Amino acid sequence: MLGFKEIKNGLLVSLWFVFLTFPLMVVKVDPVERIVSWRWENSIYVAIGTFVIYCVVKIIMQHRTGNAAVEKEAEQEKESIIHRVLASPKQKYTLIALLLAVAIAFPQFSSSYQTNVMTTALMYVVLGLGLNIVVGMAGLLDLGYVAFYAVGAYTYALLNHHFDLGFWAVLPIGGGMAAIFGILLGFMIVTIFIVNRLQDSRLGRAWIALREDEIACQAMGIDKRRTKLVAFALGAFWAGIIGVVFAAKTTFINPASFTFLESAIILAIVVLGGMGSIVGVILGALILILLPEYLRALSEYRMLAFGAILVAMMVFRPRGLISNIRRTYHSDKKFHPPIQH
Amino acid sequence: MDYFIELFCGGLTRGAIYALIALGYTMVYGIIGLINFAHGEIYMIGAFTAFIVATVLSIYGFPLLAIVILAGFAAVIWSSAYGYTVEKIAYKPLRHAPRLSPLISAIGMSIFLQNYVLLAQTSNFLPFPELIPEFAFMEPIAHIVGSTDIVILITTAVIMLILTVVIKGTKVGKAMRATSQDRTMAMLVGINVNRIISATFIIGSALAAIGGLLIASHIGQINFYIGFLAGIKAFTAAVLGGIGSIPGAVLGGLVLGLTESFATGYVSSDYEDVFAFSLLVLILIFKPSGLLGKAETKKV
Amino acid sequence: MNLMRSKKILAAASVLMLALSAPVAGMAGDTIKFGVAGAHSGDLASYGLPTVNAAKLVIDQVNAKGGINGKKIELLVEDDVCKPEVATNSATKLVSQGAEVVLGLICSGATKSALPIYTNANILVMSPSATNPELTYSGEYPNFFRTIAPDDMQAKVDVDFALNKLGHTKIAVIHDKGDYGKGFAEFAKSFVEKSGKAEVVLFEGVTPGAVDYSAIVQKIKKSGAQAVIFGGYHPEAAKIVGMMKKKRLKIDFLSDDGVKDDTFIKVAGADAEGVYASGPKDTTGNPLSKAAFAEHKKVFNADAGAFYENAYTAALAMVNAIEKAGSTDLAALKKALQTEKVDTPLGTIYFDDKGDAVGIGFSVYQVQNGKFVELK
Amino acid sequence: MATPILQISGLTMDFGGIRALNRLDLDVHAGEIVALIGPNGAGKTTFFNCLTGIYTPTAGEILLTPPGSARSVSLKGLKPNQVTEKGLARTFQNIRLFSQMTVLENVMIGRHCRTKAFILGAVFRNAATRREEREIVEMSYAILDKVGLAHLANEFARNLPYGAQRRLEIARALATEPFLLLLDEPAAGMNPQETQDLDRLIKEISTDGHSILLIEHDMKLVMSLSDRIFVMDYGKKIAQGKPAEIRSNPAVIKAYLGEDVDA
Repeated sequence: MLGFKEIKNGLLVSLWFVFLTFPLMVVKVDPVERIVSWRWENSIYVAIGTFVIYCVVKIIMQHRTGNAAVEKEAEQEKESIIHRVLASPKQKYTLIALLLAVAIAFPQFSSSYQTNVMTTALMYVVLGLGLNIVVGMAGLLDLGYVAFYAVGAYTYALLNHHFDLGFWAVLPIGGGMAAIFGILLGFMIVTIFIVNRLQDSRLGRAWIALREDEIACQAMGIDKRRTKLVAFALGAFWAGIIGVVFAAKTTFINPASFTFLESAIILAIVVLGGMGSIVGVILGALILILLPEYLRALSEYRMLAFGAILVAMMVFRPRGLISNIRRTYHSDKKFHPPIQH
Repeated sequence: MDYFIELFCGGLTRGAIYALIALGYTMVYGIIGLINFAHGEIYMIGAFTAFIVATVLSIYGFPLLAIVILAGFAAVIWSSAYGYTVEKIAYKPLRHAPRLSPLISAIGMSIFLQNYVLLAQTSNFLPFPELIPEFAFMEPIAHIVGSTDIVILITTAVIMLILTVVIKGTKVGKAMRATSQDRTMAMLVGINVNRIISATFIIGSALAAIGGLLIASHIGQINFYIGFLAGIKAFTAAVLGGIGSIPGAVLGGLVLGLTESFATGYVSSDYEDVFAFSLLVLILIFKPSGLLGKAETKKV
Repeated sequence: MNLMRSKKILAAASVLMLALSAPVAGMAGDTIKFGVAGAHSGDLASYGLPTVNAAKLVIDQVNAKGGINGKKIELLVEDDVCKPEVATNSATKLVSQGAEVVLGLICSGATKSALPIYTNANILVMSPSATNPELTYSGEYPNFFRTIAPDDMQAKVDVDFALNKLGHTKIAVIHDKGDYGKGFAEFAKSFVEKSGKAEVVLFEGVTPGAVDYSAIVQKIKKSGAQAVIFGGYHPEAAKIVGMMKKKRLKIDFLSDDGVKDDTFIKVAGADAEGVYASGPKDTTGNPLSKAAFAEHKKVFNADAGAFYENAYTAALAMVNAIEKAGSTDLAALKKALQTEKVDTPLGTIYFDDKGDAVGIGFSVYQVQNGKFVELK
Repeated sequence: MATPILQISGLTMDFGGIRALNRLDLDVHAGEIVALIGPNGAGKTTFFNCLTGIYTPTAGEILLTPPGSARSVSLKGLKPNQVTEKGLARTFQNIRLFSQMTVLENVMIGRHCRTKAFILGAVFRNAATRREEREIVEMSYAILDKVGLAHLANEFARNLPYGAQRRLEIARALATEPFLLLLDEPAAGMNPQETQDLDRLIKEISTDGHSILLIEHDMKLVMSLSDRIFVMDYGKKIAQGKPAEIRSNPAVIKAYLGEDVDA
């Protein structure tokens, strides 16, 4: 539990926050009517809120250091289950079949609003997986990812506008929503499949090595520039494809949909999930996209909460939700026993 | 020729503001290698605090000089306090985390602060009081360069000078330079690195607050979103000049401001940003570390 | 897994899903479901929230009188933040909840993206504020109506005023690069060019939120323009007039409905004096308008905001059409809207076959002593 | 006498105004173990960096001649990865393993420049790619077995003890199939037992047909391993010869013990 020292610190911290938030939270002026309103009650809320949050964080931290060992073990257990499913081909295909079944069933049993929200989430899963190649695997910072997404969307929109590519035009309407959802789900599975294979390939290893240590990586005979370019190109490829789907889905695009915030959200998906981890990216996308959508009940506090959650996640789990697991290989041959000293 | 001078002065003013904000980016990057995305929001909070204090004081009938001084003072104090707190909450626990984690944390902080101001105050644009009066002796050339332009340029120049003295001459400045070169080594020679990092955030935030106050009284309005575009532009300026380099940030800001001004004046304001960012790409192709940035020496 | 095979499975699955999912039909229940869509949060919330209030007031009145043909009206409110991609979400949500008519869609961009969903579901949509001409002129959306005049009408009013009343021959047209502002500016440019009386000496877009506008103001000065026509919203307009004053550029400034907002006068202060802006005709003499505003003040204890009257008018027209048509069937509603005149805060109106309201138009206002004054 | 596999002449490297390497000449013959010694800051690691393409030397020539071949290639101006492709691999003084990868994967990375599979191969995993992957795994295991780390193959590299990390660096370099191996202070931080194991390992590698050029401070190890020794100080070569000659060279003693040695 909390000792006297923590309580005292908590009070000091809340005092600091009362000071910090004073001009913005307490004073409100109407410069035209020339009226000043003093909202002193806000100070009290800030003080109490800060103190409570401080205590909760402290208690969690105490709890954490106490149970660190146990928790770590439990975590490894949990992660190895996910990993085992992905590693074993039989279970993987069962999972894929299951997902396909969900894809067909989901639009039938839920409202088209739900389908639409899930479609958006799936788009971000694929975007995240694409950026994961660049950021997660190759360790390159890419803040302009959304540009490739925009290129895809505009390419489709312009082709559609000038050449009237009719097929996709029917998709967004009515039943098409379900079809887009299904196609996206299928596409997501193909993406996972490809990214999974890339991750354990010669190329994937080169990316990860590049992320870990550029100089050592070059010393191992890996062409730095070429490897980076391939990572960028592959990532951009996925963004472009999703851009096309996006344009087909909304039927109307303008630059407002391709802002820096969009890039930041996709980047957040990759980092939040755990850099380089496929399961992590899926989880990250679902959380970051579904959270604001369902937080809509909180309407105006939605983005505030979103920002706070991003910070909290990074502070408490800087390596992301799911840490990356490397594939293990085995040889049939027998080896010398380790040197004993 | 008049037209050229007009554009030049306008560009210089704009560049000076970019430079003030860019310094915060560059100092923080120099010392902990982080792109502090929340810096634009610190600038916005500075402008907002100045707005609140100045308006309250003018309602209570204070004289203009007192308003300017107190509003400036408050903006600096609170912006610094926010900068300090943001570092303690969002970046300090992430000192040893993977490179991208503090970046996400910074983006989260930026979103949070924007919406915090939106909720605590308003989403509407607000009229910012005219803190810099029109000087009578400036009237003959007011159509070319106004009083606010002059005040902004002089203030920026003075601040740069003070900053240079602080960095070059004082103990804190030396400790900052040492920390930015090698954090572990600085720690070993007895520098309290955490305190130096805090100091960097405080100085950077104070500069942004002054920038916020100056530009807000120049254009006469603010809202919670002004930090975003200013932040992106200032960040561009910092990269242009060589991120991590203090003179680089100033040069980058001025180059960017002038480029934008001339692009609007001689080509079209539709392409203002295109020119600005093409310039950035061009400079980075020929000098990847920016105008005054030092090429990174690999330690093997 | 063989990739070819998986592709086939995928294709089959998508075909199957296409076949299985029929469009969701409007459900006939014991209430009439009345949707309201628009920006209710975010930075454009101030344009969307008054519409929600207007709908609430009109519907409460109707319900208090026992509803329409014995059916009460139920309100379904959906936020789209004025973003195209969110607007499709809100649209599908409203359609799946069984909305029978929809009041709203505040921004033209969001309207464009969401309309196909409503069109396909045969749901009447009436906007109080979407002014993009294409929405009615294109004929693609037979279910779309509006109680605001399209952008080109506004541009025409502004240009006529600048050329004929003020007698200017050199015009600079500036916009904020947005859908609304740029659209308005392009219409203004083409009307000036077509008039043969004046020329456009400068046509440019500015970046909203840019640190300052001194360069563009200097450029306007150099162009020798006698007046600026600006397409966009009030924050940029306030910055430009402020900078014009700073740079001692004394020429007329004309703008659109995005500027004809009291916030513009608040923010621009003394610089706003003399600025012209077009906006919907003044209705303060109309008793229905007075009543609508008084009601808002009484119920919400606040002044009504942007597009409140348009929304109130739209809600009245919709309710009236439902009553006269006796159903929410689109064809019947359309017929009622085009033939039945209705008294509203904006005057007595009906709709033409494209979906624009007849009887609603624009006037030019000028800021005089801190107030927008209609110039007759 | 056959052409040396590595022949360096007049190698000079300037950093701004500082001359880190001054007209250095050095050669390594096939099958040799050559040591490069000198006090701290003598420029030994800079020399390695010039050789392996991390720095581009200001002047001089570096010629590499594969054993049994008559054609020499210049390494000057090549990128690090191209140098490795030509058959020259290195380890690092401050360990630079890929810490988030397994021990085996670290070695597998070394096979990169000797294998071909690319995007399509990774996605479709055709027969050729599968065969290549199998070969990479088998060969990497064999190399790990040689350095005595096979039992730790699936551990993360960061979890290995220090001595094992040093050996893993060697294994990783061996995986690129070099005919000349550059070792930068391989024994640094090792205990006597580990150093002894290392001595044996380096001799084994040499017997396998790799030539070796090493930087080392542990004189016992240097004397035991080397066929020839080069001594550097202040960027210049001050002596060269067999271990016994170097041991008694006054210039070397002076460099190591300072100016006062004769006084």
